[in-house]
Amino acid sequence: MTAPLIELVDIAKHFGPVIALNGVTLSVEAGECHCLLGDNGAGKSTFIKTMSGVHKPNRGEIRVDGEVVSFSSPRDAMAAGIATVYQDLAMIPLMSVTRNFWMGREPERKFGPFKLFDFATANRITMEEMAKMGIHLRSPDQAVGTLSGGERQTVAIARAVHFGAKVLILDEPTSALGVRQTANVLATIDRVRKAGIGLIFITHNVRHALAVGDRFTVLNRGKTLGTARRGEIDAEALQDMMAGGRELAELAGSLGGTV
Amino acid sequence: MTAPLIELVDIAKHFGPVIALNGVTLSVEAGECHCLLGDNGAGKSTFIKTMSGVHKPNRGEIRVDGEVVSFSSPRDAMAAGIATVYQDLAMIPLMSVTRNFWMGREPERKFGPFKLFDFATANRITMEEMAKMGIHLRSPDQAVGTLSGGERQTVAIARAVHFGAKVLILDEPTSALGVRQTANVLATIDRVRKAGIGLIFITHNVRHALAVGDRFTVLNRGKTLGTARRGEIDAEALQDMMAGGRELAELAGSLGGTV
Amino acid sequence: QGERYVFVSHAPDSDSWWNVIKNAIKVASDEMNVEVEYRNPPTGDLADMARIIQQASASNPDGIISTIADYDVLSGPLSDAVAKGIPVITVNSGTEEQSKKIGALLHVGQPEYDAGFGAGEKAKAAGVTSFVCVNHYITNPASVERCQGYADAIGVKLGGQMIDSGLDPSEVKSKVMAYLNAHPDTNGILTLGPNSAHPTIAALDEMGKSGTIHFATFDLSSQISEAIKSGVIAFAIDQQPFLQGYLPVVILTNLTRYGVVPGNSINSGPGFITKSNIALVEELAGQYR
Amino acid sequence: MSTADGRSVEQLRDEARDERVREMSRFRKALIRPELGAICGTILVFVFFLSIAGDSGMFAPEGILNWGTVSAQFAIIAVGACLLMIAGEFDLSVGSMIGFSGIVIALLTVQVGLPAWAAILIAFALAMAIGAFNGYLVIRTGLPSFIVTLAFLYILRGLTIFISITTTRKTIIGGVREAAESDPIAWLFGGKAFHGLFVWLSQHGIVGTFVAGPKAGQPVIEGIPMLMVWALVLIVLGHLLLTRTKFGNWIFAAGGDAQAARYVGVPVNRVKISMFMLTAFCATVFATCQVMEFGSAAADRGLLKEFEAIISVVIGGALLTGGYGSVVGAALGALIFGVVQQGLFFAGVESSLFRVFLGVILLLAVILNTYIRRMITGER
Amino acid sequence: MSTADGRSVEQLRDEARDERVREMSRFRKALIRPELGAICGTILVFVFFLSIAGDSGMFAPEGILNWGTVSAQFAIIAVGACLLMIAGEFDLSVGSMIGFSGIVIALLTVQVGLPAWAAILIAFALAMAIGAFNGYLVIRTGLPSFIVTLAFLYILRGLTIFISITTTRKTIIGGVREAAESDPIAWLFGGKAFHGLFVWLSQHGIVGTFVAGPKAGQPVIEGIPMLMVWALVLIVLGHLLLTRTKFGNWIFAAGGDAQAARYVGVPVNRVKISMFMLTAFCATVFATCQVMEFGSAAADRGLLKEFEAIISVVIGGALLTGGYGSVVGAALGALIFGVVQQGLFFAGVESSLFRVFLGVILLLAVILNTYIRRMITGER
Ligand SMILES: Nc1ncnc2c1ncn2[C@@H]1O[C@H](COP(=O)(O)OP(=O)(O)OP(=O)(O)O)[C@@H](O)[C@H]1O
Ligand SMILES: Nc1ncnc2c1ncn2[C@@H]1O[C@H](COP(=O)(O)OP(=O)(O)OP(=O)(O)O)[C@@H](O)[C@H]1O
Ligand SMILES: [Mg+2]
Ligand SMILES: [Mg+2]
Repeated sequence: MTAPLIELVDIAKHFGPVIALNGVTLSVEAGECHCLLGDNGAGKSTFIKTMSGVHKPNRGEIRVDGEVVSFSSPRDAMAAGIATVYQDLAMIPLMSVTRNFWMGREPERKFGPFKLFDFATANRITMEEMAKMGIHLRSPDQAVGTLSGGERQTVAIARAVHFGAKVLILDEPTSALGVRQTANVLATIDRVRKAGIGLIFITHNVRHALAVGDRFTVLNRGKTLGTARRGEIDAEALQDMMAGGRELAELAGSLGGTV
Repeated sequence: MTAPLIELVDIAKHFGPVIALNGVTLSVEAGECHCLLGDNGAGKSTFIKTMSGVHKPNRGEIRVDGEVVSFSSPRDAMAAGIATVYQDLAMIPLMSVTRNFWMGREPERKFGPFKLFDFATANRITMEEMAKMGIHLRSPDQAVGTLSGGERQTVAIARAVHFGAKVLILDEPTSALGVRQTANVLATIDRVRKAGIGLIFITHNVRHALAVGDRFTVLNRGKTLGTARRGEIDAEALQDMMAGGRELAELAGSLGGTV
Repeated sequence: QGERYVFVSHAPDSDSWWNVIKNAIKVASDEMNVEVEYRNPPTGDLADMARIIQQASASNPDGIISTIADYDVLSGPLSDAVAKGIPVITVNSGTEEQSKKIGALLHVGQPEYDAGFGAGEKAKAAGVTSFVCVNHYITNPASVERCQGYADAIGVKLGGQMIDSGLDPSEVKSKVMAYLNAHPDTNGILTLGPNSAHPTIAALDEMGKSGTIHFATFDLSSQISEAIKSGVIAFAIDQQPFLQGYLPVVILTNLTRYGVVPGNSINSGPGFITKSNIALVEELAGQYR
Repeated sequence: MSTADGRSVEQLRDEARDERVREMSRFRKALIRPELGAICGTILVFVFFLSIAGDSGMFAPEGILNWGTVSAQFAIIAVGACLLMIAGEFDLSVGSMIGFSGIVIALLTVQVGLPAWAAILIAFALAMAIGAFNGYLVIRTGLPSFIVTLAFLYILRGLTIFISITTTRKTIIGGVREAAESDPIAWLFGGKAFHGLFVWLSQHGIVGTFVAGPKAGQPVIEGIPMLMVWALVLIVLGHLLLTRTKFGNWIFAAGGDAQAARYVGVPVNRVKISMFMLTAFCATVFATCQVMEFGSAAADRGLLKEFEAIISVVIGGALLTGGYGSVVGAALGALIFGVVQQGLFFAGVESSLFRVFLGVILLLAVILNTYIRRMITGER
Repeated sequence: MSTADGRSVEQLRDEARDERVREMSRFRKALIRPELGAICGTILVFVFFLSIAGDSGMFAPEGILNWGTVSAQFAIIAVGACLLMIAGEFDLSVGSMIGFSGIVIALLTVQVGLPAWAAILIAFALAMAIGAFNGYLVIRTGLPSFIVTLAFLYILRGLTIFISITTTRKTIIGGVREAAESDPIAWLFGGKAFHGLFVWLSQHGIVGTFVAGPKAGQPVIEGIPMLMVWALVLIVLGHLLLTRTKFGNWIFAAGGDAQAARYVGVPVNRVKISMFMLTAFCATVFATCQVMEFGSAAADRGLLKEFEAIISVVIGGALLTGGYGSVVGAALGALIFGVVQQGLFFAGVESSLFRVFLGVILLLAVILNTYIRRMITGER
């Protein structure tokens, strides 16, 4: 068996008095979609920020292709092939799609002694990549602010994929989307997975997770509650793990419905 | 049969070139929780803003207790007993809980020729109402910014209920919350309904809607797709109505899961 | 020995003309072995100046030397200082009568309107019929009076010829150039001090009009004396600021130490400096002249 | 409302508390208030000047009156700026407004010959109308108030110089004091209060008397300038308005989140416009006091006062983006400002260092205030 | 990447388009650019002055040079302010920095006796170090740059006056020109370019010659002042940097959403700090040109220049909160500023009205710009 693409072991992270993570372990294989579920404030965002070099963990180690690494900035993590699409700030609405797409990794061409942003190439590739994802742009100069929420998420995913991410982390890409747009994003996830990239898909929504996930890890109050494979677990069980299930069962009982 | 608490007939609303609503009809009875479902951008928020006096509809009429009314400001709607808890901006984080609770309807007491904000009363009632909702505050001076998201939603609901709302509108109160906090909010909704108040509960999430709803109306691209009673419809059917279901069915098929 | 006096001026931080007075104060305080504090409102706001005078009198110095940039604003604080028993000498702006009304010992300065009028008379004799007055400190009444006197002497009504040039030299220069471009018949220029004179010299040079326009200025500096020598400036009106800085300190020291004081106000100017007598002052211009 | 599922309420309540966050100690909580930074600053500044300029007359009655007056001046405009800033806007045209109101009063009394009270009332009306227009523009166009009021900084200053130059060919208009003599209102701005008290004090040797001149025998302090009375009244009223009334709650709400406030029925536009008017009112009080005290108005009065007001307010703990702050803090900020400015004169320090001091104090105060605010509001 | 479910991609793409929103016409799209507001403003201002001052010499070569120089001055500081504003910060200490750099150069050459080139280099180094410190403070403390640079507005101005007063007892230091004669670098700031060209032009009658006075026979225009050359160079380089390079993309990103930019690996702190340094650089270019042209430096030079820079930038279409704007727009803003200021003199309008004009233009331009920006960015 080959080493997983990325492996995080016993990660802990404190913010002053707040213990956001307290021993979380997780690994991602190539071509797998690993869903990270958890209640609000469970520490999901903190965990993936640790993985992508934004925070330094207080404890634990990160292994990429079996080797222990230490990221001191998001650039390091990206260089190691870990790309992240963050919850709210995937894109800058005031900037054009091309500028957003290439942000931080602009292609350059020589112009005498100077290096210029190679817009011709950038625009062409952007349009191509967007078309592959099923997004039709009026022009690559179009500001991201004029796109819908689902389109923005897709641009962010396309960007990460294009830059050769080995591991792609999506922080609640569907939380602000409607059903139709969600379906679009889930289809994109599936497509990316089939290309052999490892995915970490963070969500609250058990149904979304079950639709595309291969493995499921549940976080609760900064701790891993366990990891299950697809087929080993059903929606009810996952829901239970996320919140302890007790209140929900009680609530469902007292309201006479299913939650 | 008595007239419904509020009735909206054939409401249309345009924003310049954008047709946000194009003939929406809905009514709420006392003690009922009417769920308004719909995809992203379906016009749910626009619809309830029309109901609560923020927007003036371009067409259609609003009836409260059977009488046609026209709201020119949120104050009018509130005076008519319609209280709304908005999606993101329910509370002002920099202000204390009491100040937020009473914002816009501060209790006053005479002090010579002046009228002062009656903090003694305000603080007492705030603490009482919060306790009823199951929120334990350190002190009424605590800034709302120090509360969690679910607690904030609950404060907003408590406020609306306290001010004698006949109709309480909740715009996606659960969209930013985890399972545990969602359960809390759903329980609150149930409690409010049992007190005889009519509720409009807006959500994307079919499960949340089914947990507490008595009737369900689905909006799609600015139009009502129909209203169903509890028991007449199941999750699959609702999901289908929201998005046309076709893509989802296909997607589920191609991914081999359930969405 | 070691008496403390406060010198309050109205000049904003930048006014270079006051350097001579500061030098004079330094000379006088060294010679007399007294301590003189120079204070001014940083932005030239006269209301701030009134506060400074009040503050000075609250700190109980042995004497106060102040300008009367605006009688209305400053008479109150100054006469209060007098009433507190602090000897006051007024310098520079203001008139003898104002100084007397305040109760100051005497006034060392130059009557502004008369100085402007004198300059105007000379200009008229040289054939000036239409002029521009470059006012870099339009909020000081004294500077308006200078323009007014000049205009009255020539016999024209003061209107748009007084331009509010501001203090920034680039702005002064380009405004003067713009004015001269738009009013090519202008044949007289009056500047009110080095701040407006220096950029005006540069403007004339750039427009090739150096020496073709009758140019009078107030006050001296090394650049101005240079321009007088080369004939760009016809004359400078010297109010001999050194005296305005030096004399009050000496007089106050003598008053504190020996109880003696001159009986009358002193007119330190105006003196007209032209090409013929420039040699005398050239060396020291901008320092002690 | 009775709880249908009593048991789960208790349960949920317990769980709503997060065991992962430490509670704050009671003592720290009592200490932590918006004004804390300004209070510390004030203490520090006083200790500093007591030690370096304690014997220079700075803390003698006249000295106190001197820096007190300066601080009161700052406080008058700071109160307006503070409430406006809490309501989420700010006003760069305060300084120009001071110049404008002063010239209006002087022109109307001296040139037009109106009685002083009429001129003052007209100036107030005009200034507040302009303030309201400022506010209206900000609200209608949705532009940042920085830009709108920056435009008015230029427009008002230009107008002021223009009208004073075209009507009188001067930018200083004197003779207001004579024109305002025995006026029923002018006294309110230029007069001195508690004259009797100071005569009494001087008779008991607590305050010195003039030894020469026409005022010989009178106390060196004639009375408390009305400027100070205005400052105190504005501070007290502003503080009460902000913390104890319904309208005060609306001010916080309008600045904290205008949209949220609007949705619960707070008349945000009205609140913001009235705060712009209040700022204009305060600027006019400042201008009128100055004109009545000195008897003249100048077109360049008030230059850079907008910054001084903002600095006082920010030192006092208000948040630049609105929704948080304290009038008492702003007043302390003004006090610090005045004491430092005049204190350096008393201490005989090179006066140009004043600005350096001020800048450093501003920086330190804001850093401290930010820290305090985060603790109070849970902001990150 | 091949699509596993080819059919649904096409389908989804069609549905991603919203049939409820009208498409914008091609013509309108080509017209709608960040500079549009400034372009309209420029045209308007020129039409206005052509009609009221067309025959006053304003549009003769000398006149053009006149307002051109003024505009170039504004443009130099506007370029720095523009890039900084796009990067999401702004700098109120520009004016003080101008005074500071000038005094440093004058002190070092005249008092210390350094050669001019050394003094200039030291001034640049110092100013940029201060700029970097400004930026560092903003980033480290997380305070709004408004407050941090406001503090430096005071600190720098105070220091400038302090050092010039304590070392020379003057606030104007002259004699720099003499000291800088035949200096290898000073010429770059104070000289005139293309002298030969203008001699040639005058010989061919395109530019007039002086008919009288000491310079009779020489062309009325001696050459293009280096100030203008600097302005052009800065505008062109700034524009290229912003729109055609990687770093330019980072500037937009840093201002648009610093956090998002940081997460994709843009070195936001470095970008912001270098923009603060650029602003300081531009201020020092301004100061050096002025010192070399007039031969003297004064401690109060540059007063209120920070506002003038911000106004030019905002007229030019930049967004006050960052992430959007154009260097060309800012340059046009500076042009409008210069033309209006000088044009009023040519037109013989009372010069104090300049400020009123400016304020009104600012308001109108910003309202137009906001409208345009919303169309481009979909912002609401
Ligand atoms: N920079 C920070 N400083 C202090 N506390 C923080 C910080 N970032 C996160 N936290 C705290 O850490 C905990 C975990 O937060 P995190 O954002 O990781 O949760 P999450 O699982 O992503 O929640 P959500 O579902 O809302 O995205 C929370 O209590 C949060 O308040
Ligand atoms: N003020 C406005 N001006 C222009 N268009 C608007 C405005 N408000 C809403 N819209 C548009 O109207 C449509 C309906 O928006 P609305 O916010 O009502 O949707 P929603 O159902 O609440 O979506 P969500 O689930 O995201 O809350 C959208 O296309 C939106 O862009
Ligand atoms: Mg998260
Ligand atoms: Mg909505």
